[in-house]
Amino acid sequence: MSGSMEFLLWTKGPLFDIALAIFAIGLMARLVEIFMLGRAHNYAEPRAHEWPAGLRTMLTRTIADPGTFKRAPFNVVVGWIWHIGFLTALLFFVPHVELIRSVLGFAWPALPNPLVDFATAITILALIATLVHRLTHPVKRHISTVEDYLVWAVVFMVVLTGYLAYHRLVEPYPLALGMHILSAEILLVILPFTKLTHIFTAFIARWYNGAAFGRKGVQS
Amino acid sequence: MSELTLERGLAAFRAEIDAPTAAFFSSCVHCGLCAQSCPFYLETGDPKYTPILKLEPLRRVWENEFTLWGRIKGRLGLQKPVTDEMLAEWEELLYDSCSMCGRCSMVCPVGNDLAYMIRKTREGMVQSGHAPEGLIAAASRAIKTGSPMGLQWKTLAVQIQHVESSSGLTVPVDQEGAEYLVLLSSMEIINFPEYLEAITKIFDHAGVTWTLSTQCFEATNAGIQIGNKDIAAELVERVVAAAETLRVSKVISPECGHAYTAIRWEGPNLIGRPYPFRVFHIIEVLDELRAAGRIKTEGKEDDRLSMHDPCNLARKSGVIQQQRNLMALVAENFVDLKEHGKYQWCCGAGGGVSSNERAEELKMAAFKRKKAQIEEVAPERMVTMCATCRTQLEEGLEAFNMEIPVVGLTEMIAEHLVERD
Amino acid sequence: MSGLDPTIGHPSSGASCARSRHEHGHALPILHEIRHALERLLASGEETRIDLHSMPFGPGDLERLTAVLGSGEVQARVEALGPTLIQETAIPGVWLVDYRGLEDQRLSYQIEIAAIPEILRPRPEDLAESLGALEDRLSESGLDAAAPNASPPSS
Amino acid sequence: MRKRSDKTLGESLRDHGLSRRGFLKLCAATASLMALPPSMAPAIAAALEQARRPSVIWLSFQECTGCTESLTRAHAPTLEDLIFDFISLDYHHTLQAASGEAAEEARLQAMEENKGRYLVIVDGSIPGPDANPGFSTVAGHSNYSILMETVEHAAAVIAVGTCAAFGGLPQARPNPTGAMSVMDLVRDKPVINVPGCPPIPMVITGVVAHYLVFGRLPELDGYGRPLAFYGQSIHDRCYRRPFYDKGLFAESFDDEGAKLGWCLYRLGCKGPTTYNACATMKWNDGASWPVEAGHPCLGCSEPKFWDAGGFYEPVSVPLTLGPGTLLGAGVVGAVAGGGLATLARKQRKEEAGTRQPVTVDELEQKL
Repeated sequence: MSGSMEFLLWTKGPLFDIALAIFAIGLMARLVEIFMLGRAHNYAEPRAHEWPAGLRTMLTRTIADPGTFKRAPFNVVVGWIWHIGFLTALLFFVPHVELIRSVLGFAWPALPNPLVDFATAITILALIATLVHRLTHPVKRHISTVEDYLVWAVVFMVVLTGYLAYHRLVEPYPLALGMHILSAEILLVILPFTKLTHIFTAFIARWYNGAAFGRKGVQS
Repeated sequence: MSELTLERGLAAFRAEIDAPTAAFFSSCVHCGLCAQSCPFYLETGDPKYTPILKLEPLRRVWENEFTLWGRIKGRLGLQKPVTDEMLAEWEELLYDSCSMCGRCSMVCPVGNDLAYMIRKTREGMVQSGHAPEGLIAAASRAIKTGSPMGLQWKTLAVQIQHVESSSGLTVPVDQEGAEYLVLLSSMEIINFPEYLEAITKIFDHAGVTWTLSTQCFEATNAGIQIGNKDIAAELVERVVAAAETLRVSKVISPECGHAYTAIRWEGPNLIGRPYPFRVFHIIEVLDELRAAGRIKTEGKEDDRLSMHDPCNLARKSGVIQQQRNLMALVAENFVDLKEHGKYQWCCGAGGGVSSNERAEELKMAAFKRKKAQIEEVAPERMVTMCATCRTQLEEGLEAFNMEIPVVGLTEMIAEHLVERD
Repeated sequence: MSGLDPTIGHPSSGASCARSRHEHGHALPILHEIRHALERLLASGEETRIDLHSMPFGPGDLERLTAVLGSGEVQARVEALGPTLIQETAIPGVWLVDYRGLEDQRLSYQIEIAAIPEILRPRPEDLAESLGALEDRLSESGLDAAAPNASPPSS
Repeated sequence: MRKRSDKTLGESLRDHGLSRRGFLKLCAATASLMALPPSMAPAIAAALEQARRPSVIWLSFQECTGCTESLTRAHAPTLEDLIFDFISLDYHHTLQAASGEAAEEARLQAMEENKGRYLVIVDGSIPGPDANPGFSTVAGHSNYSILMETVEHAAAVIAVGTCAAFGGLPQARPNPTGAMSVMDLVRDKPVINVPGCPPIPMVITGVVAHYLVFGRLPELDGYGRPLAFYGQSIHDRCYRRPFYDKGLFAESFDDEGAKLGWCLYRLGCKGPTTYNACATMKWNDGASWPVEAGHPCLGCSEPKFWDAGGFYEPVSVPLTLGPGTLLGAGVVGAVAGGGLATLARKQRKEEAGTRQPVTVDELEQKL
């Protein structure tokens, strides 16, 4: 393929700027939209403080309650696997760490490549499993929208192209890397406008949930 | 004459959307786990009962009018509007197949409080004229007669006479300056009059000053169940007025789940001001008396007992340990259901489902989850502390030919009081 | 391949080169390739040449490789377009062939797996001319004319 | 001298007194040079026996003579071999003895005598047809016109060095001279790109040797580079690759990892995206190469390498973005979201003012 290096530089340059700008605009708009709506003042006498309960729920919701785990083990386990795998690859792969350092001005230590590679492979398998589950489970099939499949496809493409690029299974490499960066840019662009916002808002949602239950004396 | 319209409904949806709602809808990933926590889905197997789907009308208003992307979609003509037809279709999903038990709010991995949003969505349903007839009738009776069942003071007066003659104690009525104002539910007065006798005995035993109010005896709030803050607020105002008239410092909500959440958590917000008194569930009061050593009991039930936690009391109000403390006082063979407390399963009748005759079939379907839980531990009797739950348990167990009597916890405590000299 | 253990010293990388103590691991695949080539040589007589120039060797890799191969009994030198140095390794049939240019710079460095390295064998065309070459040399030397019982030249 | 080009290379070499063993050795060295397996030596011998020395015209445009410097350090075969035995180098600014009009005359004469058969080697980029022709001239002629005139009857063009192949340094932003590459301008002739800044000398001679031996162009990649030399990335042939795979990286030029020879990715190595033969052919008579010397690959054999991000920024780092952009866009988003939310709040407030409470009468209409 001719022009693969130009393609890579285009994805690394102007397109990345545009994607990140749309991401930042969209995400900030979403967050401001949410917070500016506010909550009505609550006159009911609280049983407990809402802040600590909200903060706890932000963390505890990560783990399913035993009953839910028993009723939907596939959902819980596969969801966990691919989220962890995805985050491992996203946040701890050396090139990604360097990218984060360049965009944010700071970063953290990376993980050894074989570990990230393993996590990525597992993520790909788990993502395929989630798609099969979405297509076959009656509830998931019923509630799924075009957006759900679109988001799946974009996330899958990001992981798959990353895997292909790392293993240099697509030649020339600049094309492989460019496709990976392009996929990631599509992900960034759609993130603030799709359910992918949950990456950020889930923690807000959990806090509100934990706070609402917490002030009534229940750790949700 | 004014009428309920789609426009009023949409305005109500808009008014209900707040920061938590926006955060919740932003976060849903369509994982479907909420269905795994919903007895209506689990026992019917119909995916249309997936909790998050029930909120679709509210979600659409949020997306269309409260998000940047929704506005852009609007410009492009891609918005999916909320229509009257849609709301008509959703009426069953929002009322018949949801008891607002809040179990989905506990398990949603992104932390969505779905029950909170169901409550909000019902506001728009009422304003647009899509509330079920059974609940409309109950709300109308509550406003007009003071009781959702149309019960009047004179009926209660008869019950009071019975209690007084069988216990030899006086039931205080309109006693100004008493510590507690006791509220009742119509269902209790009709189905479980033993409750009134039980608290009369216990309060006498513990030396508590209390009173009923002729001005307002009803604790339940049909406005909360149908989902309308105007009606709900009016009903709360009646309680507040009675409590203020009698200058009590504490108000006791009876063995009724939604009555407690209505007056304890929603009430002050409905009337827009804090109360001049505090609100307790009877179980909270009894446990406080127990802890203070003011309840002396003798003897214990020796049969195998288990307990049903009412959703509104346990999961939605944090009263979980209190009833277990009280059980320990009077039962030696108590066994909890496997999933209990904040993770308990709904009996299927709450959230207005029991007042909605149309939902009878779904109500009994949802009960099967509770039935399976009961079968798992095979108790000889069930104990609970909510008249609606108790009625549902009795009806359900009978329908499945299970001979497991259901008793109220307050009565059981009353039976074991040490006789005074 | 215990011979690749970095703790085993080898003559070509002395203590002066601490860097080469580091294992880059590129000698091992070549050794495997040599093993397969030897198997083919033994089975079918097929010869193999491996160009060490095209190997992505790091510092010390080549030294490690030659240290493992060791040195055998034969050393040869061919003078044609500069010198070519042939060294038998400790493994019979495995040769190191170092092609050097007129200014003694290395042109190519190869491992040859063969009974005799190609460059040591006379070219068939040269071989065909060898009898003639000998007779030319004989006549030039004048030795046959001086012999007592030699027949006179036919011409 | 002109007579010699009539002979085949085999004849010419034998005239030099080269023995058959010597010829065999030459073939072995040539195979190695062309990055072909040693088993190709007999085929090379047969081809070389019949090959004729082509006329080569070397044009230098916007360049630094680094490519010629590199070529004169080619060690196998020596430059002398190349010039006197393999090719007939009829024109080269720096190397030819002739000067002035005689030099230009030599070029025109070679073109005339070898019409359709000569090779043109170009180093340096060319100010394009739309640029000021005065930016670079030779003997009063613009680079562009010399190039177009010379390639018209050429058999093929070899663009040596990144400037000729891809525009290189002269084309780096803002490209003041409107520099273009050979393949930008020459579209009707085969163009072989031998990029690198400079290219590995053996690669230059190897490509010429390939043309000489096989009489045709080598197999090329998407950028017109011979696959034999540019078929694999620096990263894939790097002896430090195992450290990348293990995740062992030098973090600075003087840390323990650098001393232990670990992977230079984090120090900006462009090896993963760079296709060249440095890792195997190396430099300075095979003595070493940049990565072996502890410096990251700059990616000099790739298009736009001057504009492809900082030399010391890892490959994954975006080219222009910084925290500022993110912050700026965030502010824009906040304003947009805030505006929208304010609008929604205003509407809600208005509606709250006109909100009708639900009455029992209204409810009962449904009964």
